[in-house]
Amino acid sequence: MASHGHTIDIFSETRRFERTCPSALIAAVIGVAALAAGFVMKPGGADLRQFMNSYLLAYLFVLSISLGCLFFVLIQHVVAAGWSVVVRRLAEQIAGAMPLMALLVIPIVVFRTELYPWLNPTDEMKHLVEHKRPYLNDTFFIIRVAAYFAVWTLLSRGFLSASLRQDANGDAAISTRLRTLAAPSLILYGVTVSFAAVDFMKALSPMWFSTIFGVYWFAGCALSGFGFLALVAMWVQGSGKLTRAITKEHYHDLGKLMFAFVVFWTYIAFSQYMLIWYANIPEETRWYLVRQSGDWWQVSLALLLGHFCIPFVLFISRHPKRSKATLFIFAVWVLLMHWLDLFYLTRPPEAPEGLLAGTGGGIPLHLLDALCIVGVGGLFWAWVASALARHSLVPERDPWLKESLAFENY
Amino acid sequence: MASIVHDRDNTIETPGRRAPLVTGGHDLHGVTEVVCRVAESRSAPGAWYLTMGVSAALLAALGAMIGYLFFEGVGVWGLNNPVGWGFDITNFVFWVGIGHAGTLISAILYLFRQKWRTGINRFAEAMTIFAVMCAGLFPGIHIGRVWLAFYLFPLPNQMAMWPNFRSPLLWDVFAVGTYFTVSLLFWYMGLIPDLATLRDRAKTKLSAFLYGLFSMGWTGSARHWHRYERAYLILAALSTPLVLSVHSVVSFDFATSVLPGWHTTIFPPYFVAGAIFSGFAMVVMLAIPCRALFGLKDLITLRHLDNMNKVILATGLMVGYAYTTEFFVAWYSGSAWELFAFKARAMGPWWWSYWIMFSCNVFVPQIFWFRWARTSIPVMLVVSVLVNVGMWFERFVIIVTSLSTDFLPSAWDTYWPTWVEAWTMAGSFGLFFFMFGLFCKFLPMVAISEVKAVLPHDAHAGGAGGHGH
Amino acid sequence: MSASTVTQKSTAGPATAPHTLVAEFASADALVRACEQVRNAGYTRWDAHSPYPVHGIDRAIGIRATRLPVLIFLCGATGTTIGVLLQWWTNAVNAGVQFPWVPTFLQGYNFIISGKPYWSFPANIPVIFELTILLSAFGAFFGMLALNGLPQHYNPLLRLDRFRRVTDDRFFISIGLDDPKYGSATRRLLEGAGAAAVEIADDVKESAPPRWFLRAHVMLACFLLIPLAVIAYMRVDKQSQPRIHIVQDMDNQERYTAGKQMANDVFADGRSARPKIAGTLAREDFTQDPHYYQGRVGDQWATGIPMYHPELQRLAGGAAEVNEQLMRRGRDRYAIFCSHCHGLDGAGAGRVATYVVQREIGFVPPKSYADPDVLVRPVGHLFNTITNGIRTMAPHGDQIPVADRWAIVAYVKALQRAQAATIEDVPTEQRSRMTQPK
Amino acid sequence: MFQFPKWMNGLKSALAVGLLAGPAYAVVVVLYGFSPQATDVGYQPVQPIPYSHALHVGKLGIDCRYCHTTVEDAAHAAVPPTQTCMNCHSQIQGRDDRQTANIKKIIDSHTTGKPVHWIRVHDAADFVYFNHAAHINRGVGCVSCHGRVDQMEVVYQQEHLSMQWCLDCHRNPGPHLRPPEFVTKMDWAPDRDPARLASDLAEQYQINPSTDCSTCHR
Repeated sequence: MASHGHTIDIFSETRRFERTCPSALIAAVIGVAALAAGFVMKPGGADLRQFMNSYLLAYLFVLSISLGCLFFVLIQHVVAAGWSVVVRRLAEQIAGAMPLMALLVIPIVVFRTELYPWLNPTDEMKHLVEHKRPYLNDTFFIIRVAAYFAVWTLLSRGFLSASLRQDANGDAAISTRLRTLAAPSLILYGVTVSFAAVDFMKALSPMWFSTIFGVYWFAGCALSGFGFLALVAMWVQGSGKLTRAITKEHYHDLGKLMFAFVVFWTYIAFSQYMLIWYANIPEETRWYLVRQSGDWWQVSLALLLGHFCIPFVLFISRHPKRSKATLFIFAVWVLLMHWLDLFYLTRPPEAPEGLLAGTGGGIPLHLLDALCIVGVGGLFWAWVASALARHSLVPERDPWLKESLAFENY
Repeated sequence: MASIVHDRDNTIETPGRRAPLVTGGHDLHGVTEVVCRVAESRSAPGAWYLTMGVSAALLAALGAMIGYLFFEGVGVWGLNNPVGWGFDITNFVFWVGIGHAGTLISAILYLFRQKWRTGINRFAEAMTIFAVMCAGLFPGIHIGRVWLAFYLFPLPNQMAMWPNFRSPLLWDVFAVGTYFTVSLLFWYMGLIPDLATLRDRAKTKLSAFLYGLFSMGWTGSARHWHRYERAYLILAALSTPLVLSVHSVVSFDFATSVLPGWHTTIFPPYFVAGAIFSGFAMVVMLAIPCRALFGLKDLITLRHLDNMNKVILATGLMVGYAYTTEFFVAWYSGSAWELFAFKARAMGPWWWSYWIMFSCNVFVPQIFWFRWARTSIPVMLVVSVLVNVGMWFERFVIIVTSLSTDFLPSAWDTYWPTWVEAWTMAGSFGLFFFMFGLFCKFLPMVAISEVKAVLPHDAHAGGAGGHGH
Repeated sequence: MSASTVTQKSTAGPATAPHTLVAEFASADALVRACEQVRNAGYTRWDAHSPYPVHGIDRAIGIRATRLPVLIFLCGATGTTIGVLLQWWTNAVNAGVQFPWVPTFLQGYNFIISGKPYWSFPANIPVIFELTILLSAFGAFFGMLALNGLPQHYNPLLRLDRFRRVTDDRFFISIGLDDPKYGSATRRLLEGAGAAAVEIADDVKESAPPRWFLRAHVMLACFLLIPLAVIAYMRVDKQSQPRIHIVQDMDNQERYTAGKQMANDVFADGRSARPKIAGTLAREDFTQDPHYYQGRVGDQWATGIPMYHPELQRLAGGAAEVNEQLMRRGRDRYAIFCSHCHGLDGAGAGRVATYVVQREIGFVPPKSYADPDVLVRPVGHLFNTITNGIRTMAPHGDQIPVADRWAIVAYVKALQRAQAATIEDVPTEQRSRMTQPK
Repeated sequence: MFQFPKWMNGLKSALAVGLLAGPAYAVVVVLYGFSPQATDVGYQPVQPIPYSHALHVGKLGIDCRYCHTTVEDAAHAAVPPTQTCMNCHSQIQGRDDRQTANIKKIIDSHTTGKPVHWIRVHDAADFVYFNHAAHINRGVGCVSCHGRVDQMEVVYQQEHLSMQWCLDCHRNPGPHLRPPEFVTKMDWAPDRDPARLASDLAEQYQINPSTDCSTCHR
């Protein structure tokens, strides 16, 4: 690899936090408080169902960030990428929050009857749910959720700890081994993420089906993971760490990845919409009909504009991707849009009658949505921040680190 | 300067040190020599003449079959209700799919800064163009009255008629047409500096004139390179969504319908993955004889083949994911027709074609988990052929099983191709290999300037194949 | 290779003049370093040449970022616009109604297929997308060529054999002799910067295309006018042969149709519309109603119009009596079938009759309806005359449907009545008009 | 070695012009050369008997429907059988040898029963369904499609009969409407504001022509 003396001696600059990170503690306290307040007080006359709806949304949002970063780690390993080493530790730590996510999924499993209609089917859906019983049944659901988190925890913690081990012993063979392992890991990742999409989201409308749905969620995961990763990198640099290691070249690449996945998400979303719209088969169309009736039409439009048109036009040029300020806006924007996307996937009511008649109420945004996102997000941040504080912020002795530091976009 | 050609294993990469992309210790001139001597030599390997002979014969057969078809009408094919698409559209989708690897290598790998693409991008792109030519042939002739093919284009005419833009078949015209045009531009643009190389080395007046004419007076000016590289990058960035759109649109031909087995939302990405899968297999299939016959083993190294085999494995897994998802969702949907359609595929009258497809596309590439298989020429030759067979059958399975057993049992019927269809298909291979043979002999098969840019010669290496954007 | 200074050997041919100073370098590194020096020395008309894009050379020369991306973006936006407008105009606008001034072959066409609305945006996206890409790609490729000034097949640099290695393994700097900074120091600068060789490339002074080249193009242009002339002629001439129909499609099918009234080889007489077979009756001939069909009641000519018949009642607008509507119908049919001989007033001086009588071609003009012989004829007789003809008058039964014949009969009776009319027959309110002097 | 001559660089602009003008030329040739205006209009076959519409219609004022009797009731306007000619020509046999010879062909046809092979001038493709009655009864004059037949010594095709030409009228029928009693009147002109008349007639006869494919291709 060409080197023009751009190599930065990262050992001359700060690359570690102090042992504690105060923001982690604050986030943990706020998170617990918000969740507890939401669950106990149920503001605005909410019931448990409303709380669970909001909780599911917040949880999936955070989970997708974590899964997106896990994808980032795996894909960088499998292709032996050089450029990304300086930000890979951050991604490893974000993905490493999987044990916390496993803990936080418990409310969803416990209160699953509040969320998933197939557990308590209406007369209309009974015969279909009966057909799907071999898959959609209580026991298998719990087994599957357990399996997902077993896989994700294993992968994220495994890759993180191997990387940390390399920090200690500098063994280049670890890189080779991780590269070999990353390929089958990606298969596991793909299968679990797809079925998790079915279980957590598609099963909210047990009569509906779409083969592309797993890919749809994956696109959102990767997008939000990259966005969050860019934000964390900025935060780390804002705290005076890695200020020279992570350059605008790396931000540029992260920006390109976000841009690519904005387009990829659009491609997947359009494919699903187009095919269902065009074929117009009642059992499929119903799902979209709900989402373009009443006020939900505005959410659809907001997604089209916000999740595609606006970022596409604003960030197609290389300049906004190379400036930290504009990339910050881009990252925050895609995270917001991903949240809206999840809201759009999970929240619309299953029964469209009122909506179609035009009498369906507005968009069911609730104070609990905010409380839950603060709660789950706070706990997540507490985990990530404290994990970042415990270890070096870069894989210090990764053999590709030199290439990453010298990396330059042409 | 060109060193002895030999297979050197450069597939193992020590972490921290990139393995060499060019073996044999070639310098700039060495690369020029290796590539140019094919075009400059007065003769060609015997196998080349053999290939050209066979493919010219097949090409003649293609001409005869098409002439016969025009004269007699589409009745000479085995199509009938309910199977209105058979070999024609199967071959169309197959060839379009083959084309995709070229764009993937030239554009997507470029965006991903995969420098190893420089060894193979040129002839992968050529393969794209010839494959798309073969592909364009089939929808063109399957309409029966070819002289009315201009109906497909929005041309002002005396009927005041315009195409129905809401039809997926029309999207095809735009997608495939754009794809062909842009691929051609991309390929030609990459050729310009290399044609200039051939021009500057030309020994005869004719070759100096022809290569000179098409290299348009290229002098390697830094100012020219600057715009050239920017244009190349943007063309790559344009080709990437384009190549995705092409096979997505082809998949729309099926998926916008309501036919069980056709209407499924995963079709667009699944078709794209399958296209890249089969296209890479075709590149491997072509690369193996080419590098051996024309002495290109130093430029198209085992590492290139290894990487391509990894892509075949990855895309094969994606295709397998799609097959499985289709089956799962067919059951999950609870729709009797969906479920029946997939049962009929696996266990109906065409069960054998389904299982050829499944084993060739999903099971066979699994051997590429092993490094010895990825670097063994015989293994990868067999796998790449099988993958192409499997992917051809994939299209056949999708088209024929779904059409032959649709909603109405009383309308079910079978399909069997006639000899005309069989020879037309063989003839399309003739067309492909004939064009490809011409390309191999008379044009630089490897992107000379791009390979030079990734040679580890000095600090200023980089550029076209190098740093991406 | 030593730094030699050789001028290009002049070969036999056109006059040349020194044009560009060319310095050769052995490596990209040397080239970049030399470029920095040349740039710092303030040269403006110069360039570097290399077999591959050299990294960092833009900075060394001071090449500013190209505007090409902007151009490509504009091309892409044009593609998007064309995609939207094309599909909107051709599929979604009923142009003929809204824009009658647009030539029809440029107007759109509305049709619904598979229940999709005329303007179906999701279905329009693929074509919009493809056109965007296509035009962007054109922008990229042709924009690159245009900005680079390509094709430029002749280049003085290519006259230097040494320079030919620029596409192989050597690196060059070229400085135009017209550079304001150019002077004797230039060569020293380049040699000092590590040039392996410095040469001057000559430029051909004058060059004009050969005569044959121009003539060939003029002739080509003339040939291209021939089709236009033929087309212009074809658009105004008349031809007795039908147009050449290479591909029949389904324009003319091999079948006999009544509409085509074509000759038919199946029958000896060649008629495809068959005449009645002798000894058979057509359906309408076989009837129990001689009054309506033959104008007979018993052995006598009928004296009344058979208004009981539904066909006649239909002509009369449902009435069972002779009324104005029936009369109007009779007048129309009379004008079509009778007036050219009998005249509009029934006096027997129609335009045909007058024409042939004047020219003495041998034609017996019809009698006037006011002729006493004719006046006394019952309506059945008149009906029979129309149907079967009388004396030299040919039968018209095949041309005129039965009910229309009765309508004509009614109108003929009215004409006869008019011949013998008095002022009393005119309605009182109209009489003043008739008595007033003109 | 081979050098391109210097003047070749000057061809760039010529090439650009050629690249733009070439397609434009092709468009002109196809659009005008392959148009029915060039290929179909002006078809004037030589009929077996030189029947003059100018004489019979123009001079003698015989109504179109005297011969083309089915035009008001059927899809096609019948070409008259020899019998119709004989209505007059049983008596009128011509003034000079040429006329007599021609009329004799009619008489021969009548006596032998062999039809006169009239050549069809206006022949729409077989995949087009055109109904004369539907047009005549709602006030589309003969002249709109056949031109001034009353002035044609030998009838020729004056209009395109192309799909575009049909659509012209189906999209905007107003200029071609007249009160149905005047359909055969060749020189009819509206006696009041044509636009008003057109809209009145369209309303009265409920003229709202379809441009659906199946209107003509059925």
